[in-house]
Amino acid sequence: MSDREITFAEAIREALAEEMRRDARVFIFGEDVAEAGTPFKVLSGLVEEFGTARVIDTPISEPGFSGIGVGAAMTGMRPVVDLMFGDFLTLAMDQIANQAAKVHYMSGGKLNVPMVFRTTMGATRRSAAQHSQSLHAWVSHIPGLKVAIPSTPYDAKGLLKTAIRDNNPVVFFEDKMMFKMKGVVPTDDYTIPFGVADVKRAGSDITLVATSSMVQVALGAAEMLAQIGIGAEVIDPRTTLPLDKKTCIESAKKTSRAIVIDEGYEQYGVTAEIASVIAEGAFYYLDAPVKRMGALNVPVPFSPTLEDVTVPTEQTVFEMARMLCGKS
Amino acid sequence: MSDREITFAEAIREALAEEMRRDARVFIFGEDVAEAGTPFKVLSGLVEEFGTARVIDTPISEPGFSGIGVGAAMTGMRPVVDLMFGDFLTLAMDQIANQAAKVHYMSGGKLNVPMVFRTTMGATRRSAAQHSQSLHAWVSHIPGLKVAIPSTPYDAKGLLKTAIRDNNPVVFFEDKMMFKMKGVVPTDDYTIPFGVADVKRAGSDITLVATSSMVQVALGAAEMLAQIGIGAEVIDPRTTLPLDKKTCIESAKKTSRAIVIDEGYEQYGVTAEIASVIAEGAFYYLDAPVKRMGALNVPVPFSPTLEDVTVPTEQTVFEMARMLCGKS
Amino acid sequence: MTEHIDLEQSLQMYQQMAKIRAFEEKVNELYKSAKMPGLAHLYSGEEAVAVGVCEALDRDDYITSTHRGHGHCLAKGARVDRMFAELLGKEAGYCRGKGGSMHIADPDSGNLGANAIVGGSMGIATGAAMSAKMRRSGQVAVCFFGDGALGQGLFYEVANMAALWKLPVIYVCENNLYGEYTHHTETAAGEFIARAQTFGMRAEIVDGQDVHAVFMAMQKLVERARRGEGPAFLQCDTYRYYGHHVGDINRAYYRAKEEEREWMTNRDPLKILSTRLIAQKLTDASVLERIEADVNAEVEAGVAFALDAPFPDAREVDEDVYA
Amino acid sequence: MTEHIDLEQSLQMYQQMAKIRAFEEKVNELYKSAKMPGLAHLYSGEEAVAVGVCEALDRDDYITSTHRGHGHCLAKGARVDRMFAELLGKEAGYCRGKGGSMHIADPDSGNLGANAIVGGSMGIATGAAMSAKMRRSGQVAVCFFGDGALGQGLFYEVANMAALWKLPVIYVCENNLYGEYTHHTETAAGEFIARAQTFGMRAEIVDGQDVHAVFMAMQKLVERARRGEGPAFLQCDTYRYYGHHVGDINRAYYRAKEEEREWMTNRDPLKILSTRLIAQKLTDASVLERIEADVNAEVEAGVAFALDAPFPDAREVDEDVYA
Ligand SMILES: Cc1ncc(C[n+]2csc(CCOP(=O)(O)OP(=O)(O)O)c2C)c(N)n1
Ligand SMILES: Cc1ncc(C[n+]2csc(CCOP(=O)(O)OP(=O)(O)O)c2C)c(N)n1
Ligand SMILES: [Mg+2]
Ligand SMILES: [Mg+2]
Repeated sequence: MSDREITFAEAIREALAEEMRRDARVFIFGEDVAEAGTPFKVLSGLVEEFGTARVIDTPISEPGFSGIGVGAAMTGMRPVVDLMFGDFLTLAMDQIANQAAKVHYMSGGKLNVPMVFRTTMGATRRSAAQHSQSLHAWVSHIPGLKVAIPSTPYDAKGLLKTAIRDNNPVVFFEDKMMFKMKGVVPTDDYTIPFGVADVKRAGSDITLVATSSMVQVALGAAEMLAQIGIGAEVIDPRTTLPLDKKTCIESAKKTSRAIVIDEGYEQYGVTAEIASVIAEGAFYYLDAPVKRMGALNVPVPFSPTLEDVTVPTEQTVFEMARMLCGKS
Repeated sequence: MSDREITFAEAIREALAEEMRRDARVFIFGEDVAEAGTPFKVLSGLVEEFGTARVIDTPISEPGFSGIGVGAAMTGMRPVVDLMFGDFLTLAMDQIANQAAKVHYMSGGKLNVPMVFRTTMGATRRSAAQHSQSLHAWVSHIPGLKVAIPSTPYDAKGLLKTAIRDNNPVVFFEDKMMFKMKGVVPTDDYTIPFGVADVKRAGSDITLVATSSMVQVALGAAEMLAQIGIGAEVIDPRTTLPLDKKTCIESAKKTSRAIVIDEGYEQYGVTAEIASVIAEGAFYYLDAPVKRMGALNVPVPFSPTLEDVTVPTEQTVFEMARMLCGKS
Repeated sequence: MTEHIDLEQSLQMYQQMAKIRAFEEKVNELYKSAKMPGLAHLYSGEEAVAVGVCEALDRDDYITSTHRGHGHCLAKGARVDRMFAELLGKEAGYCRGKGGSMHIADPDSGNLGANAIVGGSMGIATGAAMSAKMRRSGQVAVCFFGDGALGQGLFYEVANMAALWKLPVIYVCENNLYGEYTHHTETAAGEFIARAQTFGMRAEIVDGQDVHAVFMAMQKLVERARRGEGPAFLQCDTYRYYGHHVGDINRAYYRAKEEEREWMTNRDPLKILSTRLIAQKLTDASVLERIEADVNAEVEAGVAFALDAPFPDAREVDEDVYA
Repeated sequence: MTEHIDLEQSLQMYQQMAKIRAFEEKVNELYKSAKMPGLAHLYSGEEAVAVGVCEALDRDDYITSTHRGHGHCLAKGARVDRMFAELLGKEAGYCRGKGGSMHIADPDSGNLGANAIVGGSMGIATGAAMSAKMRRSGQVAVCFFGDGALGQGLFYEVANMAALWKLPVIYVCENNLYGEYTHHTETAAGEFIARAQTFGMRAEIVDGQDVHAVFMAMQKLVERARRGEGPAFLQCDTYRYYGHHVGDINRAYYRAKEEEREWMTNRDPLKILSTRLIAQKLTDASVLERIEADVNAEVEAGVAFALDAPFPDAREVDEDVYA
């Protein structure tokens, strides 16, 4: 284990490269994944090492190449499908939710679909309504899928390796704004089990359950809260499906207060599931209602002055937590 | 107002026919909607009255005709798009969630998309995993859409008329198992506002918030609960977006106990939103955690012995309510 | 037509077609006597397509099937008894009762499963071909679908990639003239084969009622695919004798009784083959009758097995969600 | 080529193209000086397509546009100042700052909006044509999209319906050889126009750098459509001078500098038109220079207006979600 720091994008790239070296069945395909290395340059260098037979540029055909991925996965390969923007999940939902997710069950357990749909999420890039959504709630709703949503380079690498080795279809969300974030990542091979939340910061006064980019926001808020004597525990579920209900509930039992923070639309979003799980599981321990902070229920606007108010910030989380703890 | 009884299917058909007579801009299109009147025969007779220029059979092209609907709606028409099975929403999600839902906002309010996506939901028809889903949670997540989910012929007619007159895209869910259900429907023109829940039965011991087919299940359970001295209040939100939070919360404040029952997958489903809204809003009044009863988190199985245990029943709702009320 | 097909193979094809016919008749009975949960889409009348196609395949070649899939399953090698068990929702069924009529999968015979989303398996079949090519396994993949399925944009996306990457996939379009209750002329502009030719793909039309013709056309396309010469499209003109599904009884509003009679009388795939074999004096009626008796017995035994078989235990409901 | 186009119209087209060119140069500057939020996809080099097409339309005819949409908007009649305001996220923008570069809509000039989903507006344009037909308004709808967008299955679904129902829609494919960073030969099998011809649709290829050629081809297709003769497909061969978006600077790994130079030098739409007009002695350089000076002034004034204009108030964020 070294303590070198690499970026989130590098962590993703390393995970892919290592798994491709380990297992000849793994391949990547999607739009501009080869020479261009995706518009985010996350995959730069992979085609040089693995060639165009394993890093494959596709036409702009999200339903088509997603479906091809399903068929390849059913017949001995382990594809990693690249869906450039999470907003394009809309196009591939039939292949993801009606095919990939259901094949194993419908066949009575005979067929497997070991594949990963890598996609992105996150706003504040000034990309407007069709390039800024965080649609992980949709796929988290569908039995048969698994959904990973890492918040650090370390988690990204470990979870992606787990995803690639999993025998089920996994939807893997990377926040576009985190690609350049740095963090310590060991060089040794490691994986992170799905369904195990990580306590990113311990605290005893309030629980902040946060996902993806919102983990940093929660940590920032926790820092501010510490200044006024409130100890916030920050929990990152890391996968929304399976969800580590126990860790969320136990923390809330301990702190007796909780806020759930996520970058998807608030209504019928991930915050609803986690908040209701905590409200039910920690019912007899809670001193205040569980609060939800998702993205504003509006299509993501382009203008900076508008977009910036759609997503929870350190300041808004801090204020909500302070209010919940009865400090003013 | 007469008190004649008609079926749910007839109520839908009447609403369509009356709105088509009232407004020449309204037209219907989708697969086998004309002579066949849809496989469920819900539209029988409409093509005879309005002709094939207004009741239009399409190819099997859900994304295509949904998109055409969006364009027609933006330019002066009021299309009603027929998506035979709710499971096919997967195919049309881009047109629904990225186009129809966002056009008004993205254009700064200049363009409108007055259209209705009529589709179905509901299991226990032995139709297996790709023809049995209730995917209303997905569309309820998306700002810019409205979502109606009627539980009686009366509500179906009134809500559908409201949907057609609304200047926004509305996704309208009809439970396939309810088409033959009878109920009193006035002959006079009436509409039902969106975002207004209906108290289907008053009670003071426990609140059962139920949607679509689950309303009858909740009413059946309420009947059984009455026998053992528990008064259940049954609330039907009627639209999940907008959601009448107030009525749900006020009822739970009064009864201090609540169960939310819905036929979508439980995880990240409609029950999560409503349960967390109640748990937050009625926090200081609740005597027990808010319970959720959705469909089992499995792809819907074909075999009757399996499928029947995936959906809440009068019996399972009764037992949950009895447990919550501390009676055994 | 028959030059290259020996008698044994012809009789094998006759037997497969007769088995499918008998199977579907029994399914209809099961439906009418309310012994089968749900609905089924019968393949009767289209037997020569599935049989002619699958005869040209090896057991480890892949197929993907449709809502009207019983014929594909049987032709690729599935067993009658376990298919009936699946249709009746029994534990002994191919999918442990979880799939039913529209989802029978049998990887042992190369069947990657039927699909209830029209066109839904076009990606899967193309992906199986891509996988075969990557693994250099020499397998081909066949994607069955109906004329109506050409309405789905997915076809054009995957056909383009199959052509670009020369994948060993053959798209078999079962043109039975209707999608549900609508004639294809009302829903499809232009010629079907042009839809594949646009990608530079080899495309042919064949009489889907003549099993020899289907088989021979298919054989060539399979060989091409195995040689790495890329995908193909085979339009098989055919007809379904029954309604869209077993419950579609009154069909007069969308198709004429005379049309049905014409196909059943003059274009029946079993009759066409038997007439030819007898006319060429390659066999006689008694041989064919014996085959029919055999498959009838197999079907009777299969349905009896399935009717007797136990339902899955309710506790199995959450098994098989994840591998 | 110019027989039917009078000088006034030619100069009008020159002016429109020059305006687009100047606009896009300014957008690039705004990006490089970090004054514009987000990115933009420049239309420079493709001006003759938007201008030739839109000159053949009436103001109340519809267009739908793409991520590379500034040229379409301007050609259809949008104002420079309000477009800049939108690109800068200002309240005075066409969408009150909510849409930005990829979503400019201006219903007053028939522009139903740009789309950030590749191919996403193909349904919308087809639906607008269906609406025009139902309302008997005589309007036509034009759907702009790139060569890469033909990868989307949606095209084949709506093209089929447009052909079946003879809708007055014209699909204008801007073939600039690349989708993002990949040449079309790596992603598209067969000929582009075959993709429309398969539905029996009228399809033509035109030199997208010659505004006269585009205009004349388009005029005929628009007339046909207005007469009820149905949809058409017009492939315009063209080239984008800049990268996929303003941030795509190092392009050598996917396209050669020589290729870029060749198009800019020998196939520039402004040069082609000016050379022709001058050679035919219809006008002289000074006239064209005056036009350029005018549009430059308009662009300067527009950008100054936009830079000065206020941002929307944060409280407007939840306005316009519902009508
Ligand atoms: C995506 C989708 N749309 C609609 C349906 C409903 N549906 C089932 S079968 C069918 C007709 C299919 O026609 P075709 O492809 O010609 O096959 P055939 O039934 O004639 O064999 C339709 C519309 C479906 N199952 N999936
Ligand atoms: C559905 C979808 N997939 C991918 C993208 C990302 N993307 C934006 S532009 C583009 C290339 C489009 O190429 P083309 O249609 O030829 O238009 P051009 O940029 O060349 O004008 C891609 C892949 C997108 N916006 N939408
Ligand atoms: Mg058919
Ligand atoms: Mg291009």
